Amino acid sequence: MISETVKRGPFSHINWKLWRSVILALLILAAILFFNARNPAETRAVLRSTLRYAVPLILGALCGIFCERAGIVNIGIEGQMLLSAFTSYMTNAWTGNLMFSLFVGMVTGSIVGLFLAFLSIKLKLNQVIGGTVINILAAGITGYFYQVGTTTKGKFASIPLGPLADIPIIGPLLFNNPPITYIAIVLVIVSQIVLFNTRWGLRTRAVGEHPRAADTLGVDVFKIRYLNVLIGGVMAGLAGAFLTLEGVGLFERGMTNGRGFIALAVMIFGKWNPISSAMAALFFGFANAMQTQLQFMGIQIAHQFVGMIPYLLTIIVVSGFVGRSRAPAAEGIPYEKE
Amino acid sequence: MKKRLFSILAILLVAGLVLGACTPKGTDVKPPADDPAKTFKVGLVTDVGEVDDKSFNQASWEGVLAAQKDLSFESKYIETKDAKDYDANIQLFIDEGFDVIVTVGFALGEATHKAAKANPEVAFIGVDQFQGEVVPGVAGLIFDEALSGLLAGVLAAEITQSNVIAAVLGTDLVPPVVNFNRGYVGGSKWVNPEINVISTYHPGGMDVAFTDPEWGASTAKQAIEQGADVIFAAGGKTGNGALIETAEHAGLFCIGVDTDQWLTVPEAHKCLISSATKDISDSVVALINLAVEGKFPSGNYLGGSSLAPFHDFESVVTDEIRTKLEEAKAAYEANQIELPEK
Amino acid sequence: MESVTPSQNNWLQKVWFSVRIPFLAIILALIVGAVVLLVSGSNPLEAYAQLFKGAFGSLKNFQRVLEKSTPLIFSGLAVALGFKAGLFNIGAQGQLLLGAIIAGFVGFSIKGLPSYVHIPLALLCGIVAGALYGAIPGLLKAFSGAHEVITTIMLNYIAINLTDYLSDGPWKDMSPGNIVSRLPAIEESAKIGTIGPVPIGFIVAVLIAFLIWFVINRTTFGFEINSVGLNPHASKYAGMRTKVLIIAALIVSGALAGLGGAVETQGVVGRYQPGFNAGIGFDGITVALLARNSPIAVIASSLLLGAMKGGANTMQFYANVPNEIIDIIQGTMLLFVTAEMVVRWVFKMRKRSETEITVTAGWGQR
Amino acid sequence: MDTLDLTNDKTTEATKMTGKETLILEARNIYKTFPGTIANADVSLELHRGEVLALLGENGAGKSTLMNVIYGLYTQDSGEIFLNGEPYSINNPHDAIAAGIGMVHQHFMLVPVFTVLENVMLGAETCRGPFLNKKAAEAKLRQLEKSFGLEVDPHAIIEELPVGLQQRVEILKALYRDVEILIMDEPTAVLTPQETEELFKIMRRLTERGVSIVFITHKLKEVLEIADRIIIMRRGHVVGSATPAETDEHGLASMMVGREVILEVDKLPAEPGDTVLEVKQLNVHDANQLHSVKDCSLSVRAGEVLGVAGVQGNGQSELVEAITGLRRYNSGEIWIDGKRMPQEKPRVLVENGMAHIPEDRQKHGLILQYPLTSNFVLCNYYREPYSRHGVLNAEAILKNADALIERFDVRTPSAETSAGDLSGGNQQKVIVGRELSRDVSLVIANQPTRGLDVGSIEYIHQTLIDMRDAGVGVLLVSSELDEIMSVSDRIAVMYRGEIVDVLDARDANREHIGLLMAGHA
Repeated sequence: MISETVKRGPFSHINWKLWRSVILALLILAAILFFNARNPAETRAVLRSTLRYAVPLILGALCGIFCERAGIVNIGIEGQMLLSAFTSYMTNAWTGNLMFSLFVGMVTGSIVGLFLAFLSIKLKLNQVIGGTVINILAAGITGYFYQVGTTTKGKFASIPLGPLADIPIIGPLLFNNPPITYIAIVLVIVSQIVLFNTRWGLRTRAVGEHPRAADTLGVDVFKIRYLNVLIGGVMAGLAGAFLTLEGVGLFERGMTNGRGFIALAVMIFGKWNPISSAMAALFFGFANAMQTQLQFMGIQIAHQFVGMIPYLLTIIVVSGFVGRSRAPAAEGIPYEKE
Repeated sequence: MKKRLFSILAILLVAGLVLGACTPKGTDVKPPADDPAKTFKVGLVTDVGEVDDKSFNQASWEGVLAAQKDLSFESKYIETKDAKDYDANIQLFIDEGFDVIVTVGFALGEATHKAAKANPEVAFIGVDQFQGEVVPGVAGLIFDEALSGLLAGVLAAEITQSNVIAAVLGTDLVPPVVNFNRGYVGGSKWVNPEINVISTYHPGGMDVAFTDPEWGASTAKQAIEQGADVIFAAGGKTGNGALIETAEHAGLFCIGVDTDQWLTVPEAHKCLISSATKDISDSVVALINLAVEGKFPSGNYLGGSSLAPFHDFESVVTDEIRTKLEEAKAAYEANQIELPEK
Repeated sequence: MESVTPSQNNWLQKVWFSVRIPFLAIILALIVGAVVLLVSGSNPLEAYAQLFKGAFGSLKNFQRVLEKSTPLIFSGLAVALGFKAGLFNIGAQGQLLLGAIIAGFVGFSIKGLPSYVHIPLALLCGIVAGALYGAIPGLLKAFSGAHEVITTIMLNYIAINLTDYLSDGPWKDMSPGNIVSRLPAIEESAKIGTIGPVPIGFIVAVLIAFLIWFVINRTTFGFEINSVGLNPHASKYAGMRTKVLIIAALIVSGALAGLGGAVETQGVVGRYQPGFNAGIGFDGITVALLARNSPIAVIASSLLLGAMKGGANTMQFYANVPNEIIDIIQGTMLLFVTAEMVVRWVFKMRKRSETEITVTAGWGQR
Repeated sequence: MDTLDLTNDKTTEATKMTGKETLILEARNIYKTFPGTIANADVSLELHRGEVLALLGENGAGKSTLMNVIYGLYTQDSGEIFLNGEPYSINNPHDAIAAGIGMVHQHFMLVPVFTVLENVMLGAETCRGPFLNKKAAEAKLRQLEKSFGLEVDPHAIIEELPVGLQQRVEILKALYRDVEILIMDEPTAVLTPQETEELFKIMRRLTERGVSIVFITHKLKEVLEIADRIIIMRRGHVVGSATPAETDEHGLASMMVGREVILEVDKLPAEPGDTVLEVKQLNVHDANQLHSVKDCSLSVRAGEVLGVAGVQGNGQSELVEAITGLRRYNSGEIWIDGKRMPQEKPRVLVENGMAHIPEDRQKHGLILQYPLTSNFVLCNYYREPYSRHGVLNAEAILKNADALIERFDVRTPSAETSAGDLSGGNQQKVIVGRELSRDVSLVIANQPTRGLDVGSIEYIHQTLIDMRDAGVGVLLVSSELDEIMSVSDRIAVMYRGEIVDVLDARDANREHIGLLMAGHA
């Protein structure tokens, strides 16, 4: 019960959060310009590498966001990505049609998503266990059915967007990329709008926070959950397809190498918010690119400690030491119509 | 209830058929040779991983198959899934009376020694297993990776236009990889002390360092964007990622590792000028032959380290460069080239 | 079979009632595996026969099954204990790695001890390492509400990096001839042997399983752990120190996993080497769920998984079936046993409330 | 908000006159069963345009079930619903909303992290293309607020609003969807008498505009004040109907319960002894650093019942949780039997003779999955004879359970039955048995009769009085004023976290306490 505020500082009306982000953005911009002036090629290489490392993380995190905003915990992103990477690669090897392979990857991701949704919504299986099952099965299936010796006819190439690509710094960074990267960038913005400015997003968030309230207003909780997990699956499918169709053009067993779990970290770090998560992914990507760049420059640091950074940061964030993040309230709880 | 059970089984069957369309790899078993009295048998135990890893497991197995072409014998391999199964997997071959057992990877060294001591009649070929002590019946097939790395470095330094060359490497947890890089850096600096060599190791542990092609690809890209025009990729599948990435860019060169990767990574044909090889296959063939002849050596057996053929790039590699490569090899063998620590 | 209800006086029926879901799950998983084998051109009967032969065909094979089951018992107990307290300890893998490397360190670095001192000392250090590593998610959960699923996933990766660093850095085996990252071999005095064909580690594991069963079912501590797992609010009301219990549960869980790692180092591998303990902690999840969190049943489910893993190479060798089929069977088994609903759905069985597993949902904070 | 008039008949009459006697909704022969219980058996009702129909009944009489059927949350097993004379099948809330039916739920169906506007829009979004048109929605909402006098900031976050305003949002949600029929499930449970009066005014305004209201309650006085017609339900059946003019509280109560109800508890005058509980200057802050309990002081003496009255949500729960060691308090002191008690140590309190019957019996009082044996020793399992050296003694635990089942008349198949399989009343008996069987000097009972049938309520009340007579101090917290008035010897009234007054029960009257509960000191 509210009676009175115990304490309220004199500066409480200032929007510190906004100012903090503005100052941070300016600092980053200044740093980029500074390094760009000193060594443009290296700066561009690091920034592009940052983006590239971030793309699968962004897509994986978007998968997590759509699932969890609708109240379904998804720790099977890793498995979804791996299976999609596998099927899109195999399709590419057979047909050589990149667009069709991409489509197959997305379909795979969404089928696995549907499977998770079926387990958690229909069968009310504990969702963490459901995700674990998906991860184990994905490793088994791809390992068992992977045919070595298949080769592909190629992978997605960069498409410069006309004059935009010639803008200094951001041109090559943002407007000269292969298709899935563009899709990822667009999806971040679209997801942000969908979640916070559309009917679908409002209903999705309501279902993730208080499904019964949504149900009493005639919102079909199950449909919203199924479809969001499906949409999430498409994102994870894109992430997997990125690895085999755009990144390497090659499949390997276990090639996701924990990216699905880092995507989870990214999602939490970004507080279940597409744009913030994209920022977090870029930050992790930057840490990775810098680690490579430092080695290029002959500076040796124990790489295991660099490798720990994303995980340590996630623990710190989830523990609320810095910027507490709050998960959707109804997450992980199967909804039961009475 | 029955109906539902059957419908589920039907779904599984259909799903299985779809998946089954991509037939999984079967393990090749050659039928026994004509001589019924006693067939000679050669078995191979892989390190954790698959026999078709486009790397040392595969090269060793190809050696076995190559030897089989000339000599008639039965061959079989087993893929190790759990590092604790090394002993058991070797034992399977011993139980079946195999004469030669190829064990691939340094990690199998201890298990190989143990098995050899218990089974003196069996010949063991330990690929990449340096023998600190001589155990009768075990030939440790080792290579001077620094030499082939050095040749790759010389080649890179000769063909670079930008004077920036790169190396994308598996993990520094494994010495052969480090040696390749030492040779690469040393060789290129020997040609051109001013050259800028940017090289980097995968930051992950053993579990991911050789199986992360996307990291290899994006790292290669990062190097290319800062001017590197020759990429030396040494790190299993991680390196393969770097090779394929380099092939996407016109006018660049890449150098593979371990085997002639022209044969294993066709996607990289556009840039693959050569590979810094360890002649695992040939050496395995040689050792099997020795075993058949009853002249199996024990202790370390140094296999050849060299550059693979240039294939489509024969014309790029001028006579001048070839001479330089010869000189470099001679200078290295005369200990005249200093290699960096790491 | 769906009409069976447990009657007080028929213990056989009771036993069947409690094992029928795992049993049917195993059967279903084997059927799925057989279908996969069949369509990919292998003979499932032969494959399973070879699998069985590989596991139980000889005394030596059986010993290997026991060896493989041993760490699974420990990690299965670790996960099961966590479940009892309502915690999903995905971090058994990390705790196990820490236990394994610390036992390896104590095993090689201290010399000249008699084995009756060295063995327990190394084991104890492994236990403590696992316990401390388990305490981290416990403390985070108790004091900041950070969900253990997310923290333990992250701690697993940190443990891998940490052990890789140690085995390639300060504790690397520098003996001439070694080129890979690993710790030196442990002293003979730290090695755990066998009694006949039975590894002593396995005996220890079985004893510990019975001990844990006793603690869970017959002691006040077990009563508290169960209470916190089922209803933390009521536990607090009843005067139990819920935060302390959460931490204690994860410490004991971590200690079990750490002990598993130590036994592995001292009893099977003989040193710490990266990659030798891969996946054990995750298999612990399957083991615990298959055993429905019963410590005694953990022994049985570990033996099942151990047999599958132990027999896999023989199956590969003689039936030419890729090892990954084991992963598929294991994944399906896990699916069927946890999604009890799936089995019930397939067989249209009725529900019984107390067989459910309670795990905290979501990973939001308090 | 300044007048309190609990017996206003004029407005009721006025409402009646404006109400048009046209049938808008009719439910015929509704049957609905749940596993083990029949919630609705052959229930029929008629609702006319512009009337307030009260649905009266005890907890568990089937009122909410019936309304959930009409609102489409449940599907009836048989029976039909007619809308404007036409059969209308309602399979989900969507159908109900389309038919102009709205519902204000007992537990608010609001998304706590959403704004008022988002909550109101949800499910009936105003859109431009695929995008939300928040401006248009806000305009519509403000228009509604103005015309019905339901002011609330559209951009406020729900979880930061007091319950009274949250209820307004619930009503606005319904109005936003142009309801013709509004179902209100126990809407006054969380309101002060003033807020209740305000709500009734709003209800009248709605009926004047032709909205029909179904008002679910178990509070007799409110029914008599607001309803045009009353339907009484008992155990899933409709047992009668009446108009406020034809009946009075006693008549309604006996229909509701099925027999003559003694609304008063028989008791002798208290003989208070030494102080057993002393609370001094207690302050409790919530997560937002706002006062939940402010400078609260009270004392309970042996052999008396101190009742704490107040509208739900005025800090009673926090007060009890602080006293019983479930919640940290920010300052103040708690003394039991002359000993200062530490913070957040329920076990120390139990060891010092405190018994606690918690507000939420399923959340705090029991472990539902446990058998009764374990639940009976939940607070003293660690003591002899139940355990020795940390090892439980199953035999002693079973013996204890059998004894308590016998003594407190718990209806259960066996001592090994899970607590979750018992009925609410028997669950409460388990808790009461466990708590009162110990050697206690202080009983703290928070809403001990919530959700129970009349028989159980009488049993609990009698037990508390018996404890008092045995020389135990009792602190009874309840938002049911009748309960407080009939059981207590002294009455403390809480309002916004403060104890505004303490009265002797013999001098207290409802109206005065009602004013105090509303903050009129």
